[in-house]
Amino acid sequence: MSELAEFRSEVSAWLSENRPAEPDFLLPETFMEVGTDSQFHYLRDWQQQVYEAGYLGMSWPREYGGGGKPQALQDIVTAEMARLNTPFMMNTIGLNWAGPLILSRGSEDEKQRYIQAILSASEIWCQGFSEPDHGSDLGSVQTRAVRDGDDYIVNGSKIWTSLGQHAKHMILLARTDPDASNKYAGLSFFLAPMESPGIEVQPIRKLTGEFGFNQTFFNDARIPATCRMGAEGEGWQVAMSTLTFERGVSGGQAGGTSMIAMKVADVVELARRAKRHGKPAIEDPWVRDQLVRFLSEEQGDRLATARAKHPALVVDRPGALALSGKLRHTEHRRRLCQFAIALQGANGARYMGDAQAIEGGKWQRSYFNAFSATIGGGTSQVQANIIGERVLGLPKH
Amino acid sequence: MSELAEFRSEVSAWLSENRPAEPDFLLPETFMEVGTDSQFHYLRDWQQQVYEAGYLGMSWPREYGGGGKPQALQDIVTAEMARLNTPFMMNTIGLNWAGPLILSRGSEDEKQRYIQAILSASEIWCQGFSEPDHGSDLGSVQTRAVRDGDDYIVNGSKIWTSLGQHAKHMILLARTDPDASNKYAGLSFFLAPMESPGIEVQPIRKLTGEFGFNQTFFNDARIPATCRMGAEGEGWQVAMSTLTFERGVSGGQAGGTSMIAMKVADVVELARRAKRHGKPAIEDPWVRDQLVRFLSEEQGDRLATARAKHPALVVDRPGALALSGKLRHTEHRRRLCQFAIALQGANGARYMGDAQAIEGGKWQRSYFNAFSATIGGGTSQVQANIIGERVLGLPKH
Amino acid sequence: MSAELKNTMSFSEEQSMLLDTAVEFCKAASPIAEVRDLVLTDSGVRADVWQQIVDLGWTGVAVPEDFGGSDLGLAAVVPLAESMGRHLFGGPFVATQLATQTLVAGANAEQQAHWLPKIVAGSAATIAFAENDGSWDLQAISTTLTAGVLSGSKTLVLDAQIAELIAISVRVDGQVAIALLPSAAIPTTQISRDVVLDETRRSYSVVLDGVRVEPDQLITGAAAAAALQATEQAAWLLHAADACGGIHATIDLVVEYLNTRTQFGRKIGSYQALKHPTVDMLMGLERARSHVYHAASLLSAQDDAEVALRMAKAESDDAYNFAADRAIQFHGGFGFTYECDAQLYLRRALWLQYQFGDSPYHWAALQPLLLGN
Amino acid sequence: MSAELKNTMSFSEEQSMLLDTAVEFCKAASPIAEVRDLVLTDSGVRADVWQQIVDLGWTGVAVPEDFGGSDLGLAAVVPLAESMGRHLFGGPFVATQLATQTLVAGANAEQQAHWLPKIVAGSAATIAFAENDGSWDLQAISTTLTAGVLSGSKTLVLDAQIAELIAISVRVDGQVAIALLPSAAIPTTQISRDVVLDETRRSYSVVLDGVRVEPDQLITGAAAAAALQATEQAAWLLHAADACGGIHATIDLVVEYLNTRTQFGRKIGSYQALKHPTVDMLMGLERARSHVYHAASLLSAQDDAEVALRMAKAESDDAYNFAADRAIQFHGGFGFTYECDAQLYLRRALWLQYQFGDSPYHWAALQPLLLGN
Repeated sequence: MSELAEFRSEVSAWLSENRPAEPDFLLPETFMEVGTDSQFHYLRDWQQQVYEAGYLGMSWPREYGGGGKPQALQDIVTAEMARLNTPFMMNTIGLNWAGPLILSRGSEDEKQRYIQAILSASEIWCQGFSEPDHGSDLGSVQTRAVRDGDDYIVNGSKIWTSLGQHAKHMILLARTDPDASNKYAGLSFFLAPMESPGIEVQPIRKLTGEFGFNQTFFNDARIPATCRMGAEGEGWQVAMSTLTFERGVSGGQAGGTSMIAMKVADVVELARRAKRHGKPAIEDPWVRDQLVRFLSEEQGDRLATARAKHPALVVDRPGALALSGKLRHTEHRRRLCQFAIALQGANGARYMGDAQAIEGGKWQRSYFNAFSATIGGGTSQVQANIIGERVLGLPKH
Repeated sequence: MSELAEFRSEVSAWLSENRPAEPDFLLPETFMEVGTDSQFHYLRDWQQQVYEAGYLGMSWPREYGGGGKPQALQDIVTAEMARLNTPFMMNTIGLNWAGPLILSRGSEDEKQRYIQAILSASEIWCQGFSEPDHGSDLGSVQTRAVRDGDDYIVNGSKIWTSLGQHAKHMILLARTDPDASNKYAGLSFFLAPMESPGIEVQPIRKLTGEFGFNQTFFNDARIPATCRMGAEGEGWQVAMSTLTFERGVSGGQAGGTSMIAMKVADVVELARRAKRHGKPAIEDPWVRDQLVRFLSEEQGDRLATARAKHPALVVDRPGALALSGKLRHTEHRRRLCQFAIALQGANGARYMGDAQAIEGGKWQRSYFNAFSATIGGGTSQVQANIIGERVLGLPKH
Repeated sequence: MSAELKNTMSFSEEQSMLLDTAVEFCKAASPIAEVRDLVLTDSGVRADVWQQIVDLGWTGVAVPEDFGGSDLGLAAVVPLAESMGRHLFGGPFVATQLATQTLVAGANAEQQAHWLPKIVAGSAATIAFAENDGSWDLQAISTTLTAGVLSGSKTLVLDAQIAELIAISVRVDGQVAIALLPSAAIPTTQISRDVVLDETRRSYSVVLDGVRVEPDQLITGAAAAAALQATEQAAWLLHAADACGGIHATIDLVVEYLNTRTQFGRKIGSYQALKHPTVDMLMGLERARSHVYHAASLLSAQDDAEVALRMAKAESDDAYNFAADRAIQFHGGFGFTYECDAQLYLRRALWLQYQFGDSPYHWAALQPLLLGN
Repeated sequence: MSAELKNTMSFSEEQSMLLDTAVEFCKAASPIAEVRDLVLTDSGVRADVWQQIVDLGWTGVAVPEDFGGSDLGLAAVVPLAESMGRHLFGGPFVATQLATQTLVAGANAEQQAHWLPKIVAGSAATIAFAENDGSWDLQAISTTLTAGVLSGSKTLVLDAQIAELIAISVRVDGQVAIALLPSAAIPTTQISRDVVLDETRRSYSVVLDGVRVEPDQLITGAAAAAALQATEQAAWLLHAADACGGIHATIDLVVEYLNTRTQFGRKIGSYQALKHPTVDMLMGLERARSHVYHAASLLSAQDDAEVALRMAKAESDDAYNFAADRAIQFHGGFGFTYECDAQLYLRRALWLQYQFGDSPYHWAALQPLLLGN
């Protein structure tokens, strides 16, 4: 057996032995959905355990708390986690956004200060880019940061600040120069301490009935100027490089799964177990027809990723696959969840907390949560505009 | 047996005995699709025969060639024609537009001159409202008519002038005063003789490969001023009253079917006869599922008409049913034809003129022709705007 | 295809007046803030509103005159259910109407004389036909009655906690029967609340083991079959009517937002990506509503209404779920919050879809009816 | 579900070069005016263009080296078929490729030696597998060979009038066989042209009664079954590739028009009612194309490709028919004319959909493969 294969089976064994027992509540599927303290502690403990076993941040430098090992090993761990469907690594903003940023652009002090606590989940991070009413156009950030001696005084508010109530730090984009030559040039980037006076996190209740995202208000909040990352006015560039980490384009993430992926195969399994008028749903002709179409759609998306690796096969409209990914995946997921409910017969009407709800009502909740992705980060309608204009060259409005 | 029932069985017997033999070419389904001389003569002969038997224009005045009988009798004839699927009455513009208009607004001379020839199909009429590039906005008519002594000199062009090459007369909307206070006030209405010099009819080939609609060009065409109907500048009002006849709102039409209606039941019958991979298409689960949805959609449309007769059931958004009719029916028809092709297995690829084409390729042709209705008279996309804005009160662009 | 489909559409003066009254009453009695307050209550209904409904005579609309009702038939309940759906009414009206149909179609004179006047006077009633496997086949009954004692359990029983009568489908010696059980006969510890998507509804699971049923509390034989069928058909109709009201309200909500919210300098309702699907919602409503009032007309005329009812249920479920799903999306970030009313309609739409057969179930059932086997 | 689906995606240097060449060549060789001119001709192909195709070596791409080909396999034909579809090529290329697959998979060495070098050198060939009932089941064969004489007829035979070889599926003593018949053996009076939607294609019905077949012209037994399967799979793949090319061209046509035509003062491409469905066309293309190149990759690797091929055929048919249908609509009044090129693509899309199984047929066939029985 090769070294890597050996490592894979070691990881697999460790995960199987150590994965935490299924809790008596429904777990969230992404860090954005962490809504209760029990969910939070369950997931934080698990991340800590994985880190302590040496399976997280394996390729990050040893001197800051990482493993100093080849990326290939971490990739094996991540793949095994996905395969075994273990709970995800919940300090997502720290692991995938802030951590890689600090490692690539931070000072020695910042690396010492932040990295190990990100991996061990002892310090949680949240994100402060989006604002109410400005959707996904980060150029329109209105939150103001005014220099005052050694501090900045911040006013404004941020939305979708998941984990905000637990977070020790926020990556914050704020406007330091409202008179800058263009709207991007007036922004600065901060690693802001959440315990600063004047910062208030207000949970927002989702249509699922749960909490899990927040609005964070800044009222004359004082943030030390030393927390700024990059020069004043460089915030946009720093934020953009953060986004390349988030999208996995430039590597550097700590590894581990960051969400429970939804697969059509899971719905096929549900269809085998769930009953529609007395028979397994999978025997229903309508269900069968829908399932093969979902499978083909999912497979098409997987294959798009494979095809994108051959430049000759994407020369025609090079942006098509990359720019349409969000629209394709998020709408697929919404429809798939909707369909999964339809497999449950009269029990489709049950919800989380019902003793007889199929799989604890997770498909109903997933359907509701799916809208966070078809709305957040640019609605599907805006995505379609973007593809039409940037990829096809159709006229803007 | 009641008198009406007796009449119904008499009509039914006459139609069954006298209906012309199925021709060896595919018949058109509306007058707009008459593309060959054989189709034209076949249909004209049939209309003439029906008229001579006393079954057309039954409620029109005797003195002008009508039957002078109650409308109820004509309605029975029309219903029997539809039931027995006899060929339609092809002089449609004369029977449904020009005739009722002349009877309601025309002079004694005009009634004597035109009505009988409309019924007997000895004089064919065509319509000259729409123009290239102006779609369905009749207010934008650009064709000019300039008074010159006892004539008007007409320049411009009209589109969708079906039967134009056979027509003796055109109902023509033209601009007599380009400086009128508003774009509607400068229009006049004519019963224009098609044989005037300077009128040229150019057939346009449709995507079906057939001819059947035309563009009509006016190059200094002279039209006697006596052909004007209504005062100069009253053209818009006259045209609008014509449209109320066309839509059957105000009654007055000569009767008889004016098209081969497409029913889902016909597609159900096709599904019984046609085979998909060796079995009657109607046994295929996908086909069955589609068919019941089409039936329910069609039934919903029929029921909408029935519901519209109860004011209490349409108070909420009174325009909803009327304004959405075109969009609903035309899109339904397009999808239905598309589906009918799918019932034919590999033979779906055959077309008119093929010896083995299912029902002579009529469903393939109907699918292509269906676009005339989803495009002409305001595209489906424009219809959706109209409903959104006028019925729902959504903002215009 | 069997026979040509009819296009019967009758709507009487009485129905018309009921519709007018219902539109006004429901709007006044159920503002959306009230709906949200009631979500937090145990019963899901305000006693004074229920009393007003009783005073309006609505609980007796489908009850024969002999028992104090106005004998207008089920078709007259449609405008009421539609208006209540439009204003997201909770409370036991629908459940009581279904139990009323069970009684009218299947109960004997004494049973009717016992229960129907109570219902007219305001007693809530409900039906317990569903079991845990989620089947919509009302013949699939595991609950048995042996030597006068029940064994089994029922679920998704609406308003079980306030209903005085629970009509329970059971098997007695293998044959279908319906037990007309006073709810007091069931120990309260055997009734537990279900958690369902629609928070305006109160649904319960009921364990029946050991509960006694007296012989005079039973409907059996052909009467039981008739009662089951009448109740099921009533459920299809009233759920479809509720959905039509809901689509109407959803469209109002969306149109209001689309006319208010501005993005990139324009009212968002001017974007075709939002405008055209909103038109689709409207056309879905109009079609569903035509089917509903047609099905009601056939029932009034005592015509075979199965095809019409199934079409009404399927079309209204599809249209409501489409409309409510799009309503969330079109409200953007606000649509994702519990505070946005769109979720109330989506939850109701899902609830209705999964009661008494969802749309794919009815489309499938229509196949043999319309196309043969 | 059976095993996890693979995501193999290989694309060799040779394939990449073929694709580059094909894109350039097809664009130059088949301008749209040329396509329309060829509609009016008998053969549907220009002799000089066919000779160029032969000179480029394309007729030998999937032929083993022993017989003068370059032995790159069927996967290498995909970029050619795609480019031809994009430019609405007529002519016998596809039919010849299918017959090539029949020969490569089923013919014996002598038969191969007889026919394959001719094909490489430019002889057209075709297959006659379809019969009048419109079935896509290649086992449903009524044509028989008895005592060396054929009885029956075939239809939808591409390019029968110029093909030198016609591979005909027959039953001999009830067993499936394939007759490799020189077309000269069939009296020309027994070949009549079909009228099909796609006017760039030449399709024929062939009456075979009385035509003699020599024993050495037959493929029988397991070889016949293998030949049928290989040919069918090749047809799925090449039709899907043709469709992908066609969707591409349709999108180009639509985008061009949407950027040109103005209504109500705006370029019509700025309206979301046109823009968003055009994006849907693009996503349909991207998905179908990924499936096509994946299926080709599996075939190259001699992996089981049935699921991938059926998905490719179904996805590409659906996407092409959607795109071409919308292309007519979005061109407005001009779209309704024969002069507008949109109809050329719609006719090709329909042709492809109904050859070798339409999308609902393949979706249905995928059910047992992916979900079990």
